[in-house]
Amino acid sequence: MGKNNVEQMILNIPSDLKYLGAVDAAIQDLAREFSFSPDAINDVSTALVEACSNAIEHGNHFAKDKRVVVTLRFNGGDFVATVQDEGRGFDFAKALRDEAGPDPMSERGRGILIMRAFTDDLKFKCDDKGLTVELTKLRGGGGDAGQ
Amino acid sequence: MGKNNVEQMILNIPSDLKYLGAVDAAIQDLAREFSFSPDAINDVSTALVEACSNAIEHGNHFAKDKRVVVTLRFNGGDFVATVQDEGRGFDFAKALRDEAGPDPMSERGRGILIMRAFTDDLKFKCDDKGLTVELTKLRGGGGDAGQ
Amino acid sequence: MKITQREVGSAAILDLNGKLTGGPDADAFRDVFKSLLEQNKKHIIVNLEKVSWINSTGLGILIHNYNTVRGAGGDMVVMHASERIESILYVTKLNLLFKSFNSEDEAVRSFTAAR
Amino acid sequence: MKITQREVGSAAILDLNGKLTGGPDADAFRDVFKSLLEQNKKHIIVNLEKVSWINSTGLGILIHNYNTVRGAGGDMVVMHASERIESILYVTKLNLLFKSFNSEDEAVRSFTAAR
Ligand SMILES: Nc1ncnc2c1ncn2[C@@H]1O[C@H](COP(=O)(O)OP(=O)(O)O)[C@@H](O)[C@H]1O
Ligand SMILES: Nc1ncnc2c1ncn2[C@@H]1O[C@H](COP(=O)(O)OP(=O)(O)O)[C@@H](O)[C@H]1O
Repeated sequence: MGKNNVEQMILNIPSDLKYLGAVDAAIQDLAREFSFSPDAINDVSTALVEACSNAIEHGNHFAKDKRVVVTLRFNGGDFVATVQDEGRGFDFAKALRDEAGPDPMSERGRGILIMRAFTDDLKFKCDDKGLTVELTKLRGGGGDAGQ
Repeated sequence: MGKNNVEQMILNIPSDLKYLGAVDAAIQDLAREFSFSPDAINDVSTALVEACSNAIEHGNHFAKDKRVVVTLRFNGGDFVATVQDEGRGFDFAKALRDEAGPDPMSERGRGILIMRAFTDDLKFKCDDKGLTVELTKLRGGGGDAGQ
Repeated sequence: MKITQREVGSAAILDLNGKLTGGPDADAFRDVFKSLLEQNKKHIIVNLEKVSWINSTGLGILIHNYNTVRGAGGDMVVMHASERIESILYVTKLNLLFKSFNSEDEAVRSFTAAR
Repeated sequence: MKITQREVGSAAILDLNGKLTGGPDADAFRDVFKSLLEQNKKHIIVNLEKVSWINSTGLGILIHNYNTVRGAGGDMVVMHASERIESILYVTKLNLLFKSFNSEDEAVRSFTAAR
């Protein structure tokens, strides 16, 4: 378990939306434990659920034998999560450039918008294992979702 | 990720009680998702938290670099969890024979009693990796904790 | 997700319970809307009080049904969204598409008020 | 876990908030009991309403403080335990050790009733 020897929690789930709620519940409790404000807890949970939804749907195409691996880490107060799927990734650089988001009537295409709005930093990385999204929420920061 | 290719969720946490709440929250949500009754949800959560507490305290002695690995599986409706620590185990055969439980005034020694009361089956196994506890809760069953 | 249906005045209220995340939920939800429109019930309130959270696929389901209702000359509003859901509606600008109310009364009256 | 302290009649009520799982909680809890006994406050109610759950180490903390209070000639009861916690108290037979109430009134009166 060598490389897990940092203060992080790892969640490993099947590619099934049924498990999203458990991930959501875990991050909510953990963020509370690490003294995040209720607003910040909502923000990180929302962003994380979006990342997992995409990993299950677009990354693993709901394949029963593919896994989504989530790591949750509170680094000197700030929160960093990664979500890794077993897919081949996508043109995330382009997606990140698209500031406008989808047409209001469109039924799709809001996941990345939401992740960006509710975190302070959003990174994608793709290697031979799959796509990894990294979400960062600073303890002090609020993303730009504050109302 | 070969051997993870069954319908299970895996939680991997540091040996710190701070993470117990996240495990509890995850199993509660999952058991609800798999249509366990509120009573059964309480039962499995309680037993699982006990197993994790023991793994953190007695198995890993709160060592920051040791992990507790939890698997949660709903097998054709029944629930099976395992909790693995990195410790050297203990004389669990003897502990399981002790039906009476501790003196009411004693401040310790109720974990195994609770795990047994709130599950339908409780097994221990020890190998070179550490101690593993397996908790089973049948969908229809109630342990003997029903009031 | 569970969907329960009731009526107040001219409005059909759908009480949702659970999480709105796509999958089988989408079909169930669409069927309810279809059957409401067939009965000529075109004022639909989606009660999110017992929806703990929603993801973007869930938003897509809401938008799909909103579009259907509007296409049939009706209207859909949501009510009792949690702070968490409100902030998602805000960030995605969906609060500009369908109205969100904190009171059932106001939601019901919104259909009869001049638009 | 947060501990807030208040008084009703002869009783000191400790409102707990969080999880009772041992660790630093144990020390904080013990200190509160010590200071109560030093002030000769010996009727102590532990309010578990906002305790979402408890493990066996948490039970140990309760028992430790119960023993301390009894040793000083006082008494400790708990109130507003959730069903989940009630069933733990029942299984461990701790319901035979300290009383558990669902009403604050009854808990307060329990100290003055004939024992
Ligand atoms: N984990 C992923 N793996 C592969 N493609 C992805 C992943 N996440 C997002 N995408 C791609 O980016 C697009 C936009 O994603 P998103 O903004 O979440 O909207 P939506 O999921 O509604 O399509 C998706 O349609 C998909 O093509
Ligand atoms: N995971 C474990 N690893 C090593 N020893 C354990 C483990 N779980 C339980 N034990 C042993 O069994 C004893 C009884 O456990 P338990 O009934 O949970 O009571 P308590 O934890 O209060 O001592 C413990 O004191 C410990 O010696």
